[in-house]
Amino acid sequence: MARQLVGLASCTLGEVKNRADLLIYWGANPMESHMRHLSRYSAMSKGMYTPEGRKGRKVVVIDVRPTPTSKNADIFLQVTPGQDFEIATVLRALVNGVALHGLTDNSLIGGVPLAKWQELAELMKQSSYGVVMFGIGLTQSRGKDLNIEQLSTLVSELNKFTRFYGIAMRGHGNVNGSNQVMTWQTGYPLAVNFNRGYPWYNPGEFSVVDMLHRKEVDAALIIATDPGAHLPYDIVRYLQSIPTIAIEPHKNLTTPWANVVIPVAPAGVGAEGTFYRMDNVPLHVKKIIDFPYPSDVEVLRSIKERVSNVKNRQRAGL
Amino acid sequence: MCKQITLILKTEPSLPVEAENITPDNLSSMDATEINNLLLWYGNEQRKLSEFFTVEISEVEEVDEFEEGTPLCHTRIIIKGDLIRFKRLGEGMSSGELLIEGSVGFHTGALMKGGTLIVRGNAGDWLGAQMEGGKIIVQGSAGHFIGSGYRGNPQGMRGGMILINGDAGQMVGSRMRRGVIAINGNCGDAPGYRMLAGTLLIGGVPGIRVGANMKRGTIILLKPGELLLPTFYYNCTYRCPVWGLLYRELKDQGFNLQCSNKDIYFKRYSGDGNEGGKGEILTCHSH
Amino acid sequence: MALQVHKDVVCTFCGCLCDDLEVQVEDNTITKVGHVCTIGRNKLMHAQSDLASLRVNGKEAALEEAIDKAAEILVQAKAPLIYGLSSTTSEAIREAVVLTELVQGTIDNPSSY
Amino acid sequence: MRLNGVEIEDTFAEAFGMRAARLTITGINDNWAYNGAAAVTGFATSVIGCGVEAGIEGYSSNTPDGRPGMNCLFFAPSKDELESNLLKRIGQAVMTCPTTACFDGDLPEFKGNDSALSKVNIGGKLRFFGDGYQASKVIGAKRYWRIPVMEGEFLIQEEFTLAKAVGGGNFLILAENVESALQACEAAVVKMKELKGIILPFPGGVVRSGSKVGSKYKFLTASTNTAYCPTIKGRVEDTMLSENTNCVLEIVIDGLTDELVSKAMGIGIRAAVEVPGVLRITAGNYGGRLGKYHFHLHKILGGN
Amino acid sequence: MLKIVNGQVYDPLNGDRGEVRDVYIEGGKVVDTLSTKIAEVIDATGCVVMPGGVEIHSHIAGAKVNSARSMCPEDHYDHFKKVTAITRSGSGFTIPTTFLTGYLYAQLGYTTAFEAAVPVLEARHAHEELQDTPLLDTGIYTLMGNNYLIMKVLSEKDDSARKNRLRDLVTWLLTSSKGYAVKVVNPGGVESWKWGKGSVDLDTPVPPFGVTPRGILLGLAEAIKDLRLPHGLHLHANHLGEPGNFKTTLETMYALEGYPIHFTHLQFHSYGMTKRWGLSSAASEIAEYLNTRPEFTYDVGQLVFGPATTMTSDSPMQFRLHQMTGNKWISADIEMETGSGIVPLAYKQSNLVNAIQWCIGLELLLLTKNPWQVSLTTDHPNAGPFTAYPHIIRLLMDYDFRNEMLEQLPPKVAQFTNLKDIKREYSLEEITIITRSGPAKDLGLKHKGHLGINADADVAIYRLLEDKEKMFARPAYVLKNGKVVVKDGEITQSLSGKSFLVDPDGSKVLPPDLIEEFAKYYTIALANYAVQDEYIIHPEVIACD
Repeated sequence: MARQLVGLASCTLGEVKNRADLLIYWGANPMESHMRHLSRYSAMSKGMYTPEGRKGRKVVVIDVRPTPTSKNADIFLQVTPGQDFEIATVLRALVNGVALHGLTDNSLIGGVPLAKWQELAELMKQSSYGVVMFGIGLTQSRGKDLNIEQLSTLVSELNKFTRFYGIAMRGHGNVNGSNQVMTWQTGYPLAVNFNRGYPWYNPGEFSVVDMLHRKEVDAALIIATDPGAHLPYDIVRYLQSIPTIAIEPHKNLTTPWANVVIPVAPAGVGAEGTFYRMDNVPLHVKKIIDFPYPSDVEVLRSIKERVSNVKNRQRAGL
Repeated sequence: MCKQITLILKTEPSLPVEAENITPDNLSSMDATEINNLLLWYGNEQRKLSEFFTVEISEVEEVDEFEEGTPLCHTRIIIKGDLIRFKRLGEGMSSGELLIEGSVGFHTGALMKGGTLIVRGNAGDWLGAQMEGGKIIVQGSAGHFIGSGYRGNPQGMRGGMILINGDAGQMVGSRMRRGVIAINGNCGDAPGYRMLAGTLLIGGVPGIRVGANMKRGTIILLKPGELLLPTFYYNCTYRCPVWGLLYRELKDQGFNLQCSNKDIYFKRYSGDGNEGGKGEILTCHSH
Repeated sequence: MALQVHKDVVCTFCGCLCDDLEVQVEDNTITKVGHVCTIGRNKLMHAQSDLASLRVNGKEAALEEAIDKAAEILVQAKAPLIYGLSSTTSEAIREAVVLTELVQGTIDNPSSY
Repeated sequence: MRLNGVEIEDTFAEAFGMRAARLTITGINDNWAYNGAAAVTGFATSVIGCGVEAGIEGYSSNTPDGRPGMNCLFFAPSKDELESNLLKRIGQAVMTCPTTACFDGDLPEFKGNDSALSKVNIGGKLRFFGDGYQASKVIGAKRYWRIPVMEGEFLIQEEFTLAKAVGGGNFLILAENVESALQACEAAVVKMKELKGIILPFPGGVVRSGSKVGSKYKFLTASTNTAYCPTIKGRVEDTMLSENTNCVLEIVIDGLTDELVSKAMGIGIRAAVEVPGVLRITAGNYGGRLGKYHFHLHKILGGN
Repeated sequence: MLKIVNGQVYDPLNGDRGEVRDVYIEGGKVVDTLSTKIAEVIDATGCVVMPGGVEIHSHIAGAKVNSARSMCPEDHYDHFKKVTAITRSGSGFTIPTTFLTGYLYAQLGYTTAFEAAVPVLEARHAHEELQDTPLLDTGIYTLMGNNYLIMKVLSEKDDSARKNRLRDLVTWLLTSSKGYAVKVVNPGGVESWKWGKGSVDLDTPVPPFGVTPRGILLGLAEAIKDLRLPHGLHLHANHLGEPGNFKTTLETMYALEGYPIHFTHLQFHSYGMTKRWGLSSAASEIAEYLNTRPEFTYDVGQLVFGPATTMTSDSPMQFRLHQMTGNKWISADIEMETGSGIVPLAYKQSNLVNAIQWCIGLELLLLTKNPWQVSLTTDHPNAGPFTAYPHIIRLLMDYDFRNEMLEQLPPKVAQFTNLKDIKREYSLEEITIITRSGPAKDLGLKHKGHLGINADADVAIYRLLEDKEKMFARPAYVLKNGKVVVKDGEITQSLSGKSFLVDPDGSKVLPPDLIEEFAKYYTIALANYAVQDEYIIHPEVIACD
C-alpha cells in the first residue's frame, strides 16, 4: 500500500544473489520465517558477481531483539520498538546530507547512537548494489505503511548514488498472487468492494479486520487461510455469529465452527496452478499426489455456477 | 425562503448505508415523494430513503446573520438520529446546509465543494477527504484521515475549512494542499503527514511524527506534545503575525479556541528537512 | 504403485517459493522430501494428515449439498466477505474474484492488516 | 446665497475621477500602527509632485489580525499610478516599520457596486524581498505573504482592492486676516475628519498655495492662483478678491464617492462660516471642462 | 454464416478503396460465397467496412502493467465499468484492468493486440493476464536486449559458432516465453544501469562481456532474419526521450540497414536539441531517411494530452523521469534479463516540452510517405491511453482541426517544430493501413488486416461521419472471429481470443554450458522456467517463412 504514494525500487531475488554487496534485513528474521532465503537468494548464496558468497557481502540486521539472523550479521543494530519511521527519516537525512537539528553523534535514534546510523548511511551509499529486505517487524509496528513509505523513499533516494532496492519479505505462499490477481481483475490489490457491481477500494474501510470489527459483514467465505488462528478474538467471535464457509484442505482453528466446511486438495501438493514469489516471479506449482477432494478452483467454480443460476433467475424475475 | 428538509432516522440499520445522494444540491428540487423514493445503497442492494427515514419538508424564512437584511435562499437538510452506519453523507455537496444531529460514519463531506456541513455528534474516518471548498463543523470528535487524500492521490484537501471541536484520529490533513483544519482536542499520530500547503491547527496534544514529510504549509500546536522529528529545525520564538488572522477567522466561524489571541509567542520550526524544509511547525510557547 | 521422485517441486508454504524440492511419493503418499527447510518438510510430510471433513452446520454432508449451502449463504447475504486466498493458486483467486463480483461482496486478503 | 451672513458664491468645485485604495496597517500597539500609517501617508499632498494623495482616516475598530490598526486612504489618477505608488510606499514605509502588517481595508462604501472595484497585486510583488524564503498563506478566501525580516515577519495581503473614486473636491475660504482664515479651516477640518471615506491630503487638511492651469513659463503647466493672492491684488486684473480680503485658504477633499465629497464640503463650509472674519466661500474649477464631477456650492448647502 | 451488405469496403491489401461490396463470413473466416442462403445480414449502408484493428505495440498485460495498476489506484477511482450479464466489471483509465482493456479495444474496433515487453522470467504472468483479456487475439514480445545469456553468446569470438548459438538461444527464449517477436529495449543500457553506470551509446562496451549495443542489435537482427520470424526486430533504441537523440536513432538505423526492423514509439526518438539543451523536432530528418528505407517500419507513440502512465523496461530512463517530476516511481531489476520502471505522468498542453512532443509525433506520421511503414500507437499507456486513437485519427484526417489544436499550444512550439506547414490529410484508406492492414503486414499476420478470402473474420464497421473522431469512437458493429461482439459501441458478447506463437527452426534446448550458467545464476530451476502449455488456451502458431 505504501507504494501507492511513493512507489518502490525493487529487484528479483536473483539480482540479490548475483549482485548485492550490501544486505539489510529490517524487522525480518528469515532464519526462522523464510529458512532457505539466506542460502538460496541472499546472504549466503553465491552468484555471478558475488562468487565469495557471504564473505563478499556486508550483512546488516535491524531488529528489536537478537535473532538467529542477527547473530550472523556483520552489523546488528538493536533498536527500540516502534521507531522504524524515525530511523528511516534520519537515514534519509544522513544519505542526502540534510542537517539534523540538535543531534550529536551520541544522540539515540531508535535506541542506537546517531554515529552508527551515519556509518550505515555511508555503507549504503558506498555499496554498489544494496538491498533492504523488510518484514513484519517493520510493517506491523507503529506507523505501519508509513514506515514502509519512508523506507521506500530512502531506497529511491539512494539510487541517486548507487543501485539500491527493497523487497518485502512476504509470508504466506501466494499472498502476492492474490494481490496480483485482484489488481489485474479489479484494479486494486486488496480490500475491494463490489457492492455496486464495480470494484471500489479503500483499505481501512473494506479490509477484513476493520469490516469485521465494525460488524459490516453478514456472511463470509474463507479460502485457504485460517482466520481462527490469525485474527483477533473479537473478530473471530463475530465471524462465528454469521454464516461462514471455509474452503480449506486441513483441520484448523476455523473448521470446527464454520457453518460449511469444504475440504479441498492443497495447492502445490494435490492441485496445480500458479503462485507468485515475494519478488513477483510467477511459478507453476505441480500436483504431486491425488487427494480425495476436488481443487478449490473446482469448488469455487461450482459455487459460482450455482450463484449465477440464482442471480440469473432473479434477473429474469422468476 | 429557505427550504428545510428534516430526515428522522427510524431505526439504526445493521449494515452500512451509503448515502451520498443526500446532499442539499440533490434534494433542493425534489418533492417529498421524490425524496422518499431516493435510492441509498444498503450492502449490495438499493433501498428507498423512506425505509430508513421519515421526511418532513418546511419553508423557513431566514436572513443572513452577517449581511443584515439579505434573505437566505438555500436548502437545509437536517438529519436526526444516530447515523454511525451512514457513509458518504454530503459527499461532493456544493451548496446549502447539511445539519446532522447525531454522529455519522465515514466519508462525511468528502469531495465537498461548497456549503456548510455541521455534525452535532462525532464523525467517522475520511471526513472532508479531498474536499475542495465549503465548511465542515464537527462538535464532537472525528476519525482518521480528516481532510486527507484517498490512497494513491498525491493531494488531499484542496480548499475549505474543517473545524473539529473534539479530538481527531491519525493523519489529519495528510497531503492537504490548501485550506484550514482546526482541531480543538488531541489528535493521533502523523498529523499533517506529507502536507503540501495549508494550515492545520491542533489545540490539544498531538501524537508523534507531526508534519512528517511535509513540503510546505503550517502546523500550529497549542499544546506541543513529544519532540518533533530531528528533520525539523528550530528558528526562533516570536509573535507570529498570521496567528492573529487565523484566530480571528476561526472566531468568525464560531470556533471556540481554548486560548486567547493576545500575547502568544510561538516557537517556529522549519521542516521537513528531507522534503526541502519549507514547511513550518509553530508551537505555542506561552499564553 | 511404484516409487516416484518428483524433482524441481515448488514449495508453496512461504513467499520464497523454493522450486528445487525433491519429493518422493510411494503409493500416493509423500514419504521423503529433499532440498527443503524444516517448515516445508513438515508441511509436505503432513499434507495428507489432519484433513478437514466436509460438513454443513456441523454435520457430515455431500459435496453437492455443501456447495448448494455455500451458494445459498452467499446469495442471501447483503454484505458477504470473501477472504483469505493467501495459500492458493491464482487460478482459484481468479474464481474468487468473479464470485465476489457476482454476489457483490467484498474481497480481501491477509496483506491488509 | 448667504450662510450665517457669509456669502456663498454660486459656483462649483470641479473634481476628477481617481482610483483609491484603503489600507489597514496594524501594529503591536497604537503607537507602531500610527508610525507605519504616518510614514506610508507622508508626503502625499498632491499627485502633481507626490504621485499620490493620501491620508490617515483614523483608527480601525476591527482589524483582520485583531491588533491595533489604522486605516489610510490613497488616491491617484490611474490604476497603474496607484499600484506603483502603493508598492513603493508599502515597501519603504510599512515593511520597514517594526511589528506592522498591511491589509486591504474594507470598502463598505461600494457594497453592491462591484463594477467600481478592481484588484491589484501588491503583496505578490513585494514578496520577492524575501529572497526565496517568503511564504504565502491563505486564510478565508484571501492570500497573504509572509516576508522574513530582522524583527520577525512582515505580513502583507496579496491583493488590494482599488475603487473608482473622486479627487479634487474643494472650497476656498476668503477671510479678513490669516487668523480668521486658519481658525475657519481648523474648525472645518475637525468636523470633516469625523467623516470616513474622505481625506484632506494637505498639511493639516489645508492648502495655501492653490494653483491655476498654465503659467507664463512654458515649462510649467500650473502656477500660483494669482486671482486669489492678496499680496498682488493690485497688480492682477482679474483678481477675485474684495478690498477687505487679506487671506485665502483652500481645503481639498478626496473621497471614495461623490456623495462623500459633497457631504464633506457641506460639513466643512458650515463649520467655516461660523468663524468671525470669514467673508466669502467659493470653490475652484476649470470652467467645467476638465473634471467629471461638479460640486455646486448652493446645491450642497441646500440652496438653489 | 453472416454477410455484410452495402458497406463501403476499405481493404487496401486487396485494392478496395471504399467500393461497395458484400463481405461473406463463415466459420470465423472471410469466404467468397456462403454455403447456405440462410445467413445473418448486417446492413452496412452508409458505413465503412474495415478489417479489425491491429495494435502493434501496447502495454496491457504482465508484471509491470500490474505493478502500475497497483501503484496508481487514483487512475481507477473515477473510471469504472459495472458488471453486466455479459461483461465483467473493471476499472482504470490509462491502465485499465484486463477485462476492461479487452472491452475498450473492441469498442474501438480493435481485435488484435500485442503486449510489447515481457521478460521470459515473468512471461507466465503476462499470459495469465491475457487469458483474462477478452475479445482480442494477442501475443507478446520477448525482451532480449539486456539478456545475460544473449550477451554471453555474443561475446563468443568465433563468427559462425556465435551465429548458430544465438539463433538457437533466440529460439529457446521465444519458445520458453511463448513469445511472438524479439523485443529490444535500450540495448545494453539496462545492464549498464544495474552496474550503476551511465547511459550507453551504440558503441559503448557493456559489462560484463564488453559487448556493445551495436553488437547486440546486429546479432539479434541477423538471427531474426535467419530464423525468418514473422515480425522483425522490435526495437526501442537507446537514449529514449533525450534531446538530440535523433542522432543515435539515425546511427542505429544506418547500422541496421537491410534488416527488417520495427522502430517502436519513434516519436520519443526523434528529438533534436536546441542551443540550450532543450527539445526540438527532428521528425523531418528521421522521416526523410525512412522514406528511403522500405525495410524499416515504425509505430509512432503519439503523445496525448492528459494523464499517462509511463512504463518501460528502460529503467534508467524511468529513474530520470522520476527525478525530473518527483512523481512516484516503481523500478524492478529482473535477474539475468532486464529491468523496468514505472512513473505516472500528465502531459499538459501548456507545457512546451509536451507540446513539442505532440507535434513531433504528428510530423512523423505526416512526413512518412508510405503509410505501410507506419503503425498508429500511443505506446499505451506511455504517451497516452489507446482510447485516444479516434482523436488522433481526426488530427491526421482534418488539417483545420489539427491547426485548431495547434493554436492552443504555447506559441513557442512554432520555433521548434514545423507541424503548421504540413498540409497533408490522411485518407480513409491510409487510416485503414496505419491502424490495421499495415501493422498486420508488419507482424507477418497474413490472415489479419484485410478482408480477402480466408482472412480472419475480424471486422469493424463504422458509420461514415464528417467528424472522424466520433466516427471511429463508436463502431456500428465489430465482429470478432465472425461473431458480432460490439453493436452501436456496446459489447454484445464476450469471447476469448487466440494467442499468436512462433515455432522457429532453432534448438529448443539450451546447450550444456548455458544450462550450467542458468543453474548457477537464476533462482529458479530450468525445468520451471518455460511457460507451460496450459497457459495458452487458444494457440495459433504463425509460420516462420
